[in-house]
Parts: sequence; C-alpha cells; structure tokens
Amino acid sequence: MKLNDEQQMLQDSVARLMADKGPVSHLRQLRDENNEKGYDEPLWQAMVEAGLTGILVPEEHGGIGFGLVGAGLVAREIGRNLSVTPFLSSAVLGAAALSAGGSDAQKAEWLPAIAEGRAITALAVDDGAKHRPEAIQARVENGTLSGAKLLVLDGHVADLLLVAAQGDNGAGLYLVDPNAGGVTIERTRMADDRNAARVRFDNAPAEAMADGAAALDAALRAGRAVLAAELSGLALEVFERTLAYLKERKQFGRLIGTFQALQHRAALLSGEVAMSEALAMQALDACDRGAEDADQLVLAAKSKAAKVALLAGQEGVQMHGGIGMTDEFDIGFFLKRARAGGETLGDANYCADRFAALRGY
Amino acid sequence: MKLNDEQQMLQDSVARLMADKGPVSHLRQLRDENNEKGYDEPLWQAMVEAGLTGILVPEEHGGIGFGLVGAGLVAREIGRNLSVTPFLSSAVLGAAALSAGGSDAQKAEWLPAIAEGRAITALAVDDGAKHRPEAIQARVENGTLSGAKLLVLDGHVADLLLVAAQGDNGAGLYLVDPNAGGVTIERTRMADDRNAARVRFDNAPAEAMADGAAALDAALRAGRAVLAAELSGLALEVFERTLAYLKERKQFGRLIGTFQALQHRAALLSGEVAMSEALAMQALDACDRGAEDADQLVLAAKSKAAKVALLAGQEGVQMHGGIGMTDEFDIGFFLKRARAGGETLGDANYCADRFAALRGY
Amino acid sequence: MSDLEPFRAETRAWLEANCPEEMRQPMKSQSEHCWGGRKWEFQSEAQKVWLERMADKGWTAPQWPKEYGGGGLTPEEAAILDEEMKRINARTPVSNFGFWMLGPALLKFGSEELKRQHLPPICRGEIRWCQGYSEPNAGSDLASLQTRAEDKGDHFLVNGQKIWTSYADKADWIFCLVRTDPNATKHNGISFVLFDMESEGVTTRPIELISGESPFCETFFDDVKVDKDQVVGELNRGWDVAKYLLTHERNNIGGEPPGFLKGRALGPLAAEYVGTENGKLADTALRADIARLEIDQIAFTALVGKIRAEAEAGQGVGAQSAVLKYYGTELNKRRYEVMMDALGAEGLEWDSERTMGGLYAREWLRSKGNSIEGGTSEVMLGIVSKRLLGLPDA
Amino acid sequence: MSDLEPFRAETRAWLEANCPEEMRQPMKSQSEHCWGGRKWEFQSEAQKVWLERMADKGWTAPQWPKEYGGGGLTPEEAAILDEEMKRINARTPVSNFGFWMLGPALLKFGSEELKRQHLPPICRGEIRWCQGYSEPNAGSDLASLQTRAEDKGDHFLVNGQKIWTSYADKADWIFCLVRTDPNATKHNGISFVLFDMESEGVTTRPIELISGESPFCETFFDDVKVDKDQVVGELNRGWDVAKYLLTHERNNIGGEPPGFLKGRALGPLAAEYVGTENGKLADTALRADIARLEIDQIAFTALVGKIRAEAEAGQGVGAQSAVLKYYGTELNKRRYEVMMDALGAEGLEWDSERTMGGLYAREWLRSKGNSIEGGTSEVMLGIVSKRLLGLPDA
Repeated sequence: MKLNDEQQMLQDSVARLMADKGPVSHLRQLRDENNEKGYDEPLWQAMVEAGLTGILVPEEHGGIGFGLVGAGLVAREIGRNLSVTPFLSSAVLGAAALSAGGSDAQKAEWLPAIAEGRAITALAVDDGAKHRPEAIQARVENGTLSGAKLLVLDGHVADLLLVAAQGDNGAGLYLVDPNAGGVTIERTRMADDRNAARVRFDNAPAEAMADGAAALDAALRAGRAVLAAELSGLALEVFERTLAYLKERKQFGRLIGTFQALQHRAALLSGEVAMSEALAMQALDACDRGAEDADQLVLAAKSKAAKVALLAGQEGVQMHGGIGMTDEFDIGFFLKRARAGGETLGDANYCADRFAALRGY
Repeated sequence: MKLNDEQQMLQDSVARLMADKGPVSHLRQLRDENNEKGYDEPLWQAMVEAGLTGILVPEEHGGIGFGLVGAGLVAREIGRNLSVTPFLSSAVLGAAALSAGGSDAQKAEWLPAIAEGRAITALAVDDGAKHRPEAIQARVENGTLSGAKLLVLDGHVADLLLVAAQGDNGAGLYLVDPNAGGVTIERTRMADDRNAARVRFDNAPAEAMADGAAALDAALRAGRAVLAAELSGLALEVFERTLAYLKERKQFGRLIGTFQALQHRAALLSGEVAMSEALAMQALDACDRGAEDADQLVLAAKSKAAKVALLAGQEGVQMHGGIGMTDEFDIGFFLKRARAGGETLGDANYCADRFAALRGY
Repeated sequence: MSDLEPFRAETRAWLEANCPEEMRQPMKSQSEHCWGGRKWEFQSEAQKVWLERMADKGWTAPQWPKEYGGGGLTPEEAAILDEEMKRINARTPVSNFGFWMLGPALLKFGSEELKRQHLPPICRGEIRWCQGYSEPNAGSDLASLQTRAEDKGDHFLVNGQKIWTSYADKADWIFCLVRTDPNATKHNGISFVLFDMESEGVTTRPIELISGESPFCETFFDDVKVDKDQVVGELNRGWDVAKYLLTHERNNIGGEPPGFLKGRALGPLAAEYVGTENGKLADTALRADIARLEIDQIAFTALVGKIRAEAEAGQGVGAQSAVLKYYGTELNKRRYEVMMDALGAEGLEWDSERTMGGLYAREWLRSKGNSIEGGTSEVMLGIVSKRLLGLPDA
Repeated sequence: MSDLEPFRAETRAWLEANCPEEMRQPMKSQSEHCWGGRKWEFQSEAQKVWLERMADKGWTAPQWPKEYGGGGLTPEEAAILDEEMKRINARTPVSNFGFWMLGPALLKFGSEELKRQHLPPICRGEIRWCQGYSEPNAGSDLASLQTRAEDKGDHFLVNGQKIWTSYADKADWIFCLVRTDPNATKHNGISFVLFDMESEGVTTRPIELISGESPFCETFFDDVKVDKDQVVGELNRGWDVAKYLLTHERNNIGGEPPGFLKGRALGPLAAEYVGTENGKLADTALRADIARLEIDQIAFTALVGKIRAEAEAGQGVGAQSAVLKYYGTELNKRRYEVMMDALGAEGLEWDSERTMGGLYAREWLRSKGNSIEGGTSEVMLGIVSKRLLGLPDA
C-alpha cells in the first residue's frame, strides 16, 4: 500500500510534533525524576489538541475517525522518538474496544472522553507473565470481578479499566472503575521505563459491555497492529542512528562503515526494517478495509516487528560498541522498548503460533 | 576429548585409504555408469582387508572391537571423500544391532560374516518419509512380517535385512532373508547417489532376535553417532575446499578471500564445523564409555552435524558462485549428501525434538 | 477506474472466445512453457493457435507500442488483461529473454531501425533470444569482461567466451556485451551488440547443473562477424544498457517462483508427512520454521508491493531492486529447504515416478542458483550498502 | 594418577577442617564475591577467615610459585583442589584482575623485583588491580591508544584518559598501556606500566550501563608520576604483554557465565511460564529455540574441551581463543534472549522484589556487552579469518 495525501500529511505533522514535544530526552527525564504519572503530560496535551486521541473515535463521538492506518502513523513516530503517553492504552485499545463492543450508553460516555483527553483507559488482559488471551483466568460472577492482571499499561493513571474476564458467555471485556472497592493497583516500573501495573480484583464491581468478546478481539487486533507500527518506527530509528554512527566513527584509521562485514549487516538490517514497516502498514490497512486476511496480517506484522525491532536494538548496541552499552547514550532505551513492546499483547512466538493456527498447521 | 595414539593411527591410515581408494571421483563414476551394485567394491574389499568392517565387532567374533570412536573416525574420512560403501549399513548398523540384541547363534552366524565382509546387512526402519521409530507400523505375526519400508540403505545388495516391526513385546528388530518369499525390493536412486531401497514385506518369514528392542536402540544410537561424524567430516571438507577457493578466485581485481564479509562468514563456518566435529567425537566417546548422557549427546551431535553439513554445503555452493552450481564440479555432491545424511535416522528437527524430550521439556 | 470496465468486458469476452481449453489448464511442469523461436516445436495445436491469436492482438507484449507488434495497452489495461487471464488460468502464450530483457532495452536505448527489425519477431514468438553477459572470469565482476569486438571497417569481429548463457543452444539471436575499446577504463569501452546465433564461429556447449538440468551454456565466439548497425545505444556505452537491464531483471524477481512450490502452502504439505498433534504439526521445530518463513514471505510481499507502488508513482525502483533480488532469492532458498525438511526421504528420491522424476530434490538444488545468477547476494548487499545506505568505500 | 590420591585426601581433609560453613553456601548474587584490596570491607568474619587461611596455604593462586605467595601446585594438583572445593561448594576466597591478568603477565614478562613486589599482596587479597586498556578512540583498535608517558628522567609523567576500566573506583593499583614513544609505529612505542590509583592526578568516574550497574569507569590521568621501574617487560614492547593478556582473557571465556542462568536449565524454567501440552512446552517455537540453543551450547562445550585438551598437550590455544570468545559470548547473549522470551512480562520488571530487583532484565542487558568487551565479536572473527584460516588482507 501507499499513503494517500491525507495520511501523508498526518505522518508529516505527527513526525514534527513527536520530534519537538516527545523526544527520547523526555523519557529519560521522566525516569530520572521518577515521575509520578510516568508519562509526558505536555506531549499528551498537545496530542489531545491535535486530535490524535480521537484518531480511532468515530466523528459522531467527537473523534476524527482516521482509522488504524492513521493510528499506526502516530505510533510509528512514537516508536521513533520513544514518546511516552497513554496513546496505545487509551486512544487505541480503549477506543477500539469501546467502539467494537460498547453499548450506546458506554460509547456516549467514554468515547468523547477519550477523544477529548478527559479520560484515560487501560486494558487488563494478561493473567500471567505471558499473553494468553485464549485462557483468561479472571472471572465475573454476579457483577463482580475477581482475578489478578499484570502488564496493565498505564493502569495506575487510568480512569477506566477494561478487564478481560470469563463471564456467563465466555471471555470478554468488562468495565471496572479503578477507584472502586476491591481494586488494588501496584505500579510496576518496567525495563522500558513505561507505565505498567499489577492489578488485583477482589469482587470488584464490573460492568458488562454490549459485546465484550468483540471488544476484546477488536482491542487485541488494533493494539497488535499499532504496536507493529510502533516497533517498526523504533527499528527504523535505531537503524538510522546506527547507520549515521557507521559513517562517523573511526577505528583502525578508517570509518567503521567502510568495513564490508558491517556494510552487509547494515544492508540486511535495512531490508528487515523496510519489510517490517511495509507489513505493518499493510496490516493496518487490511483492518481498516475489513479484509478477510486482516487477522493473519496483523499477527504476522506483530511477530515480524517484534523480531526486527529486537534485531535492530541488538545490532544497534553491538555496532555502537562500548558507548552503546552506556546509560548516558540513548540506544539502550530503544533496545529495552523493543523487548517490552515486543512482549506486549503477544510476543513474536505467540503471534507466529496463532498465525500458524489460522493457516491450519 | 582427545584421540589416543591408537585412535590417531587409525585416523591417519583411514584418511590415506579413503583418499587413495575412495575419492569423490569414484562416486561420480558409479553414478555415471549407473553401477548395478551402487557401491565402490574395490574400496570395500580394501576396507575388509584393513579390518574396518569389523570395527564394531567384538574380537571373539572376528572383529577388532574398536568401538564407536573408531567407527566415527572411519566415517569422518568417508564424509570427507564421499566414499561409497555399505560401511554404515553393515559394519555399523548391522554390527551394533546384532551385538546388542542378537542371540548367541545369531551373533555367531552374522558377526564374523560382517567382520570378514562375507555378508552385508541393511537396516529397515522407516515406514514413512520421515524417521519415526517410536511409531513403527510394520508388524510381525506368527513369525511373518508385513509392512513397507523405505530409505533402506543398501537394501538391494544386502544378504540380511534387519527390519523394525511391532511384535508381541512392542517394537524391535527382526532378521529377514531378502531372498525369501514375500519380500519385494525396489532400488531407489537418491539425490546423493547412494543406495537405498523401498522394501515390501507380505508375510515374509522373520526371525526374532534375543532382544530386538535393544538391537533397534543400539543400531539407532550407533548409526546417528557415526552419521554425525560422517557429516562433520563432510562439512570440514566442504569448508576446506571453499577456503581454498577464497584464496584462489579473483574478482574485482582481488582475491575474493580478501572481502571481509566473506572472511567473517568463513570464520563463522569454521567455528561451526569445529563444534560439530568436537561434539560428534564426544558423543561417540560417551557411547563407548556407557556414559549416562550418551543418548542426549548423540541426538545433539546428529542434530548439530546435520545443520552444519547443510550450512557448509550451502555456503560452499554460494561462495563458489556459478561453478558451484555445475555438475562438473564436486561441491554439489557434498550438498546433496549433506541433506541425505542429515535425513537418515532422524533429521536435525527430529533429533532436537527427542533431545528436548529427554531433557524434559 | 470505471471507464476501464468496457475494456475488461471486451477482454473477458475475447479471451473466453479465443483461449483454447488446453491453454487454460495449469502447466504440469515448466517443460510445457512456450519459448518460441525458429527451432520451436509446438507441443500442441492449441499452443500454436493460442500464440498466433495473442500475437495478432499484440497481447504477447501488452504494453509495447502497437507499431512494434505490441498491444499498446496502458499499465491499467495490462493489469486487467493479466487479471482476466488469471481468472481463466490462461497460460502465457510465449515468453523468453526477448520479452524480459532485450525488448525493454531496445525500447529505451535502441534506434528506430533496431526496434522495427527486432521487436515484431519477438512479439510473434518467431525469434528466441539469449543473453551473453557473464564470462569465466567475469561473474560478479561483470565489467571485467574480455570478449572483444574488433572494428573491421564494415563489421565487428567478435572473439571470446561467454558462460551462463541461458538456453544458448536453443536461442536464435543473442544480445551480448563485448569490449569495443580495450584501452578504455573497465566500465567504458563495452558495447551491447546483437547477432544471430547461426553466424559462423558461434558454438555452444550446455552446462549440466547439480539439479541435472542444463538451462545454461558455455558459448564460444571465434571470429564471428557482427553488423555494425547492431549496436544498442551508443558505442562503448553498453554498460549503461547492461545496468539498466540488470536492475530491470532484479525488479522482476520477487513474485512467486515457478515450480512445485508455486501457490502451495507449506503447512498442509508438511502435515501430510510429519503428521499433527492437536491440530498442530507434530514436528514443533518445523512448525516454527514454517510460520517464521511464511511471515517473512508476507513481509517481503508487502515490501514488493510498496516499492512497486512507489515506482509507479514515479519515484522509480533503482537500487531497491537489489533489496528485492536479495530477499526474493534468499526466501526462495529457505522455502525449498523447509520443503525438503517436510518431505523427508521422499524428497530425496532422484528419478522415481512418485516424485515426478525427483522434482523436489531437483528444484531444491536449482534454487541454490537463485542467489548467484543475475547478481550474487553478496553483490546485492554491496549495492544496498553503497547506493541505498550511502556507506563509504574503504 | 593414583600417586595423587594422598594429595586429594589431604586437601579434602584440610578443606573440611578450614572452610567455614558460610563459605560453603552458594552465593545469592555476585555481590557476595570477595574482591579484596585496601578498601575491601569483609562482608562477614567467615569471608575474612577463609581468605586468610587459603592465602596462608598459597591456594588463592594455586599454581603460582610458592616464593611469590602461590601454592606451587602442578596443573593436576590444582585440578584436584578445584574438584574438592566444588565438592563442598567452597567459594573462591578472593579474585580480581590481579589474579586473572596481571599475575600471568608478571609471571611471563615481569622482572624478579616486580614479581616479589606485586604477586604476594595479590595472593593475600591485599591489593586489588584494575586494567587500563581502552580509550575513547581506541576500542577495537586498541593499538591506537594515546595516553602518553613522558620520560622525565627519574620518572614517567602520565597524561591521558582510559575508559572501560573495570572497577577503577574500587581498585588500588592499575596495569596500564601507555605510549612511551610517540614517534614509533602504532604497535611499537607502547609500554605496560603499573601504578597506584591513589597517585596524585588520578581521577575516576563510574559509567552507568544500560543494565543500571556501574562496573566500569572513565579514568583520567593528569600529570601522574610513575616510577620507571614499574614497566613490565621491555620499554616500548608493551604490546606483546597486552596481546598475551588479551589471548589469556579470551581463553578464560567459554565456561558458564555467572549470574541467574548459571546452572539453570531453560526448559523447566520456560515450562513454568509458557506451560506444557503433552509434556512439551506449549510454545512450540520457544521449544525449538531452546533445543537448538542447548545443542549449540553442548557443541561449544565439546569444542572448549577439545581445545583445552590440545592446549594442555602443548599445542597451545593461540588464535583459537578468538573462536571461544566469539561463540562463548554470542551463545550467552542468545541464552538471555531465550530466557527473556520465556519469562515474558515478569522478565521485564525493573525493580520489583519478586524479580530480585529486575535481575532478569538487568542481566539480559548486561550480556549485550559480552560481545564488545575484551575484543568485539567483529574483531574476533577478523582474528579467526586472518590468523586461523589464513585469509589474505585486502
């Protein structure tokens, strides 16, 4: 696929916004000051003003309804800058879940709030250290939810939790007020210095959605596709920084970029990054078009992007040598985020496994 | 492990013998003349005279009882020269099976015949295209065997077939006279130009062994360990030929071995070959010592050797460029044998799978 | 797009009426492909009729100008023709190096006379072309070629040797790189010339590959006379033509490979041989390998689509073709390795009927040449690192 | 071998009697390791007693000569001591760069005076050493180092900057490569000198790694006075000493890495997190990755054993150490990647108690440095290709 003019404009403006207001240095600062909220509030406000929080919210609910390609373009720049906001949690996962499975009242309550940045939502899916949404453990009985979730991104700053649990009709999402009784939230700082939380539910009041299963499916599909775009952007950025270093660092009296072994590895990495990017965009587009193979493409894209981002991080550190191992230098942040983003909503193996299952082997 | 003096002498003498009497050109000739027997008879006679056919046969049965390390040293040189004989079929698989599971009478009849080169045996295990000895299909009932086997190496020249079949006490080996009624042998030429056959048994008379299950186990273990040595030798030879070519072929006005990307790939390949060799010898030695982890080591060695031999073949062809793709040049024979030898008695995946199972995951 | 609907309807009707039933059957093997040329013996009346009818429409080369025997179609129309042919499984009526390589070169660099002389016979499948590029000491380093063409006043005298000349023994004419100025620097002094393979002094010798096939030849030129008007582009500027064609050739790689694996999913194939447990392939490592390979293929296909879309939007493909060549061929090799893992012993049979004459092993072996011919993988990575990434020379 | 049995019996008895119970417990983390040195604060009385008793026997450096504070053991005896210590899980009493690096260098290149001065305090754990090799612009290309030592008659004056100096902030003395002849060619004019880190003009600044630890420092020398008798080996021939030590260092790599994964099988660990189906890991791709990794590790261990056996038989290790360094570190990185795949979100927690303060993620990140420090993987492959394979320079 190729971007249309509207999408190209979006990409250009988001690229400027993120580079200006959400660079890697902000992530470092948030970490160093052990920021309580753990995300870049001025950037988030700027994104609200730019309408980006409503990118998946239909116009009738106050959003711009730009679709997943649009969300992916935002995520790509987030990946390039390691910008820290609840964009994935709220504008993608929350908006996708509510749009797909919310009742009219739930949509009317939450979608405008998400679009206008008045509310942040967080998705709680994983009962264990590995993402296994086919075997959700948390349960809802008589309108109350019990169970424990981890890797709840932005869980400690959320105004609404979307929690995957088993109910009378199988697994689906439920709405839980984080401030309600029976909800215990423990913020867990992750290697990538992003917000995550462990959340316990002990008979916490839970509100059913109109179609909680559809909401869960939609959130996972959208989240994986958008993460694929974020990780592709991350990989591209690491690659470009590494390429620049190859053209500037001298050893043995010559630029290290003149060493053929590094040249070939750089060439391989550039191809992998290009494939990861192209596939992510195709998957996002397939979702927007409602294409038959959208699920396969999304799983493939997430699997590929997770691998490529990690490879880019590894090669980035290795080619930078000692300096790449230092905290002072930014490249390590990308490596950490590559792994954390790769793990989120299903790692490369999980996605490949589901992909294989969809293809019948 | 390190070779002792006796083993070192064996290696040296076998290396001379194979290079003199069993070079790749013989394989080519056998193929081109579509030789009826399909193996190098003069070489086989020389091996008989050197006692190599009795390398696994205990001295009391006329062999030299040199153990699997000895057999592996022979196989290594077979791998380097692609020498074509029934060494694996008869001197390794046959001798190992009969030694481990034959009755006194069976040992007395067959082991001296194997050692003296009077008889060639062939092992028939695989019921399907993939090696799955845990699920043997052929059956023995009332002393007659029915089923179909493929990849029966040297099956069409064998004097005795050792056939894996289900009997009253589970799966094990049975002795079958290839000339008996109910046995149909179809020679199948394989990609590596080795002897193999598809054999059908329709109520063919089958003689039970004293311990057919032990015989099957011993044959598989010995065969895999020896094949690991053969494939390691093959990989070493391909690597050395390729290395020599890197030092001789010029393009762009310089030796291609001066290109760093090729240098690094050659270095990687050399390490892989060295590891494959070291592991194969360790596995053979562990078998001889009756070490507890012998089975794990053998599976690891076969898996590794299959991968490395294939990698060596692939890199060998690629680094030779166009000439490597021609039949006139020998490198392709190594690639073909790498795959066929890798497949025999369990491919890299199969061996890794069994290895994982032994290690409990 | 809707204004193309009449064209689609016409095309569909014409194909329905004119494509013989036999030419709508999938080819059992590549040997059923129609190469054309003076020596061609049609394998069936249907093959002959189909070629004639398509050639009459100009649809053997849909986008070439009508005055040279082509169909004069726009890219959009050509895409529709392609779709409609695929819809009824219509075979390609004829194809050879004349279509893939020489035609594009002539259209870009050739004189009007050369176009009028050579393009129509290609379109009609009357002349089959081969390519004379590589030499024994000029493989990856193609520009160091030594075959020389001496200016003898009214003609050139060509002497030298080519290798890897595809089907030189079956071709009628050759387009050939020759050195016309031995004193110029390496990349200069090369010309792109055309001559008849029946010329005196041309001999060919097929090369047997490790797969057992002989699609390539060694080709020897001993005082071959070549007309001086048979130079494509400027004299001594043949390298430009060659580079253009190499890029063009690489750009064509990246679709699905022909052969056994075409359109065949590896998962179900593997299931036949390794079995399943709980619906998953019983060989867990093979399952992982297939999934990873298929994901990489889908990613590659996405990249091909993106690059082509950009190329059509006028940004051109250029050095990107090296990316496509590299990954396309490496993925194809991986596909064949995984296929061989799945097929086990059956994949290794060399000449049995049940394996269609050892088709699996032969195609597996043949795939190894993909990353050598048309520019090695190493050369491709070099092009990517220098021209796309701008990494400096040592 | 049987004549060594009395030695084994004595050793066993002595260890039984002298190794404190606390020193027989496995270390919970690397922080319990005893580094020794002037600034060392013993973490327990047992740690102190154990060091003293072992130092008295000379067994902190079992194979060094007795006159320098070592144990004077033969390799066979040292192996027995090692086995007997392992039998009761006895901890290494003390260890630092003095044992691993400087000692071997002094024993091979040092003057009698230097040996007598420096080796005994090392053996007693009184002086802790660090290594001054790399500089900001001399990493892989170590020989281009610029730190200079000017001959001031009765002393050298050292100026410059080192980087990646392990625990320079905790060490007492440094062995350091300095340029003593600025006019000589790159590999000449370098000397291997020793000086006290408390000398005036020495400052250190810890470098924080991506794992959050700071095992390395930047170290600055500003007019540091160094005695002229503190040169190891010949003046301007320090490169020989450095090369010897680099090989020695690389040769020591290849055993199991310390840390969380030491002695831990990945299969059962993964089973805890990804679950099993029919006794196999439910994540089939992870299962394949672990099996392939473990097979490669076993193969590597076999190669290490073979190379060491050959080395002991007098064939030496030499450039083989580059093979070991390369594969040892690359395998370790792979192990940590697979571990992270298995641990999922839990592996990513950065400072929680349940992850021992983010131990998994931190060790994973730390492992990335393995293929950089002590000679990068790229440098190792270069050594292999040039020195072992004899491939020519461009």
